[in-house]
Amino acid sequence: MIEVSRHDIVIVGGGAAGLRAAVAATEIDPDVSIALVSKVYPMRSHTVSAEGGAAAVVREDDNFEMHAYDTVKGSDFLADQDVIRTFVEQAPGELTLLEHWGCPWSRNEDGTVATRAFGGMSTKRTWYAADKVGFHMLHTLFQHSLRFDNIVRYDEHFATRLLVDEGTVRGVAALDIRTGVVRVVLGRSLILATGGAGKIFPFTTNGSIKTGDGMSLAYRAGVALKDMEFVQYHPTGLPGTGILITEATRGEGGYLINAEGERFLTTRDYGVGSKAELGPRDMISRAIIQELEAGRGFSGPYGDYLHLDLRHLGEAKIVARLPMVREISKIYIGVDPVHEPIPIRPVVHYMMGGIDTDITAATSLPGLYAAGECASVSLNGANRLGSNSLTECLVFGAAAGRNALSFAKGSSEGSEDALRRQGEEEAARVAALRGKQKGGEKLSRIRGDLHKTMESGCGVYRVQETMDETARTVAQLKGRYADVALEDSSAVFNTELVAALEMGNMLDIAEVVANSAAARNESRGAHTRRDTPNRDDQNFLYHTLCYFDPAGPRLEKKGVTLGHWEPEERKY
Amino acid sequence: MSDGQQKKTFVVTRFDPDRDEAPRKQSYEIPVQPDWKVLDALNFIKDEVDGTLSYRWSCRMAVCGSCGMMVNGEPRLTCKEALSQYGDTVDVGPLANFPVVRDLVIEADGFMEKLTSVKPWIIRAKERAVEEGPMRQSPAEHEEFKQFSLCINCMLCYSACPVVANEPEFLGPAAIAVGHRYSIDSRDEGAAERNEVFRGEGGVFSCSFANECSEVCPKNVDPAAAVNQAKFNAVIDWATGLVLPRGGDE
Amino acid sequence: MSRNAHPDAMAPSKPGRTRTAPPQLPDQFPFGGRYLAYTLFDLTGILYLLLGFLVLCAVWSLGSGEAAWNGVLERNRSMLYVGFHAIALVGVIFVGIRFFGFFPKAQPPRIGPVKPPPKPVILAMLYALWIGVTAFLSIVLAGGIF
Amino acid sequence: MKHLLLKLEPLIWLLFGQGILLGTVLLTGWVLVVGLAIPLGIVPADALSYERAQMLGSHIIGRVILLGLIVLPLWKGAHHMRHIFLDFGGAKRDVLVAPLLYLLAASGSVLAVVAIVRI
Repeated sequence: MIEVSRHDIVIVGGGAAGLRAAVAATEIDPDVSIALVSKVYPMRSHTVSAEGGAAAVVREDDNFEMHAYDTVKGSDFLADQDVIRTFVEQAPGELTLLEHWGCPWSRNEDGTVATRAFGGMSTKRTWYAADKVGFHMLHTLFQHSLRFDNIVRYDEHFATRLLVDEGTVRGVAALDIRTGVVRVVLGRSLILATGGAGKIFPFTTNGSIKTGDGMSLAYRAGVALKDMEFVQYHPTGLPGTGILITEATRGEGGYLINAEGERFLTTRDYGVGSKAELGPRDMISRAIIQELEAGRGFSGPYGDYLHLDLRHLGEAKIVARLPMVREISKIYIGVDPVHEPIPIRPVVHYMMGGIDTDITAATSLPGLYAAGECASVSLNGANRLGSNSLTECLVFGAAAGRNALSFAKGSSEGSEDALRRQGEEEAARVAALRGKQKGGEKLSRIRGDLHKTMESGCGVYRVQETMDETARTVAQLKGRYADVALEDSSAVFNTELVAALEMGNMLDIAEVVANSAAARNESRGAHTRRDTPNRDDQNFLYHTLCYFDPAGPRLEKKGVTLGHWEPEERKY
Repeated sequence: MSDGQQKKTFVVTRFDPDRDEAPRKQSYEIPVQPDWKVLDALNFIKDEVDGTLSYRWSCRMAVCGSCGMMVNGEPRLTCKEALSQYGDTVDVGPLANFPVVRDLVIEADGFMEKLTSVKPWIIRAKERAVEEGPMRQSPAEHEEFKQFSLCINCMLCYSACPVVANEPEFLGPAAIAVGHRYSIDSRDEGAAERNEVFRGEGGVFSCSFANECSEVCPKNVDPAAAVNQAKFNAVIDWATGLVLPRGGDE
Repeated sequence: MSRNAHPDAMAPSKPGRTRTAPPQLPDQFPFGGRYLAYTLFDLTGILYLLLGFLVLCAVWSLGSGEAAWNGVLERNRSMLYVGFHAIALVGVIFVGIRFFGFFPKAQPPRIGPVKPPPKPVILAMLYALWIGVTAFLSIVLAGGIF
Repeated sequence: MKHLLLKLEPLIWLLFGQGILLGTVLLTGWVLVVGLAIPLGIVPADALSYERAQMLGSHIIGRVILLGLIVLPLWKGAHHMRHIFLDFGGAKRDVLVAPLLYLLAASGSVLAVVAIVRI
């Protein structure tokens, strides 16, 4: 008999968005019972790896209008402007809350919160805690959440299926990784906050846990994934490992230098104008790739790279503002940025796309909400500005928590029998996969081939032919995945089983990314095509919606909410 | 970079509670790359040699705190330790002083309870409203607790601590450091509550100042400093309580 | 010599949901690697206990008259006592060096409004105190002054 | 007993800490001269003849130093012995061993006061 537990709200994902949602609901109703289901202990969530900062208007010389416009322009006009308005207005309050909960924001001499410059932001509006912002925010949120007894944690539980009854989401089936048992966790509403899917690419800043699980859950339940063709390459990752070197390095004044010793962003026209290193990420990444293609890169064992030079900042500033960059550089590439430039190249960092949500964080499936990187509320459009995403996790995580609570209050419990049956089906599926020791395919081979095809078809620069090729290859990989064999049949902490389930999710997401990309015949934000290098507002000023269909992904269009700023040429 | 020639032998602790009576050792000889970390070798074994090997990892940049293990008898973050510093044979085991769930995976729930028990959140007599804006905190005030706020909860310190090994109630280095971090935060008013916990069973006075926690801390948090400062503060608080009994005391 | 740690070390209050292998002590504990210094440091407890009681004996004898006091001086001349005191001296110096090295980190950043001096200053003060008191006491006991 | 031990823990820790710090500071000179230099004849034995020892020991400062020389090492010793016991797996018997050790130190401390008054 499958184990069933009941709560008011089920939250899947224990990173910044999930924790913020949990606390937001609790703040309104201290008695609400919340299940926090996370496949890792919450403080291991990938929020922990964010470095540079979180944006919110706080300075006298800044205003909502400026933050909103920077974000709209950064998005290449694909963001929804009503969402941005809400976002910039709520951002300062959210970061203030984190401050009240103990987040150790770096300070000015007078004790006020310090801010730094960031790419695409027109003034210093990025709050920071040295260069460990994600780490501090996550631990602050997690530790703050520990004070609430009504938040019941399901640590190391891997959600594998949404349970839907009478057209409303009622809970999840989740594999307890520790015991190998699948249990049913029910709620009157459900929030997905599982983060991105960078692991569909070989070269990424993302940790191993970022496999698009929540996106796939929603997709399989019939909810659209939106704007998935927009994959952000961060300009500065370490060659080989892909470990992130924060944009704050440039915010603090670092230079990008090619092999000829030239600060090319100031000497050549890459469209970033006087912003130079502080241009938006899509443009800087393209500039770096062009430099490398023109033969002005250094060559190394992991491909060509450029230099990020911080030496002129001096040791004191590096130690105070960028201690983690220094630590990481020393450990992972053997370079002390105080004395040597850091080798860097663009690296997959963030999915602008995600589960299609409206401004209230609600999806098209009643009772289902989503927030953070796994969602696409259309704040980021075709290119996210650095330091908007941590704030997004808070603003829309809180919205998801509040709105999921009010939905839960007005919702029924659904038929427990029906939900239990679904849970049992899912348990049987997972058990079958665990016992699947016959088959011709190996997980690591499928992963390798997936990585290869995603990099060739959905990189910084794209063309129709390879995108189509990638879409076809991913479809084939799905076939091969059905023939995968597992070596590990143990019940307890079977990480191979988890990896196999994650692979299923990654293949879903890869398919959506490739198909969404292949259908957008223009260049916008992070989606840059060599064969159609210009933006085409006539035909493509819309969001891509991608629905699950057993026959293959089905694409639809959704309008962009403008209202304040009309699209114009994006020049800095 | 791929000379592909060099090989190393990894002697890995295996334990499957469904099949094994007790933990056992298993050796894998694999080709290694000169720039690999210990974790890269485990990932190679998992992908290419033995899919049944279980361990935790995620960020591979020494900040998520998942991949702590004993490497040649010392607690280490495996994503941080260069393989080149070890010889031809590397011994990898689960973190010492923890019950072992499977292979290299240890029981972390006990730690989570300890972390929760030190009340690691800001406590204030009166909660501040959002509209009042951020509190002021000078860089000097921030500096006082900054180091202790850098704990990534990797639990290596627990594996090194002789007190943790022998006194199950001991809160341990990381939990005390995190609690102390809040107590000395200028925005917090909860030191008295935490001092009660620190003076309780398994509290700060169980620490015998072995300093091993600080020796193995991968983030230079110096938990030994936190624990011993916490002792000092707990004593001051206790002595003050003797002279000026607080309301509500027994 | 890998020994089991306490069977409940780091166990959750409710029993774990699956069977676990018992926690193991670090291989090097208690006499290997850095643990040796720690274990020796704790073991100096024996020396201190004995020293405390030896001083107590001496002071008691001093109150019991000249014969008793001379007995103490006489007894101290035996090789057993000289040997013990030699070991004790090493132990005491070891305790001082190890503990004074740790001492600065045990200083809270602030006691009320008072901030402690920087680490090197604390260390200098400690060693000055140690050497100063030792010199003063030695001279007094050796009949140099008073 | 466990409860009482917990209550007294700060006091014990204070005595223990001072045992390491001041105890070490005081003991070094004592061991050097009384334990080694005089018995080995490096310093003439009459440096601590009965009369001179009486004179030093009956002075108020002398009494305080002697008290420190006895009490502080005892508590340091007792507490460290407890740690050693725990470190070698004695957690279950701590509730017996700890009171015994502290009782030993406490009795020694009381005797020290008596001995010093007797000088």
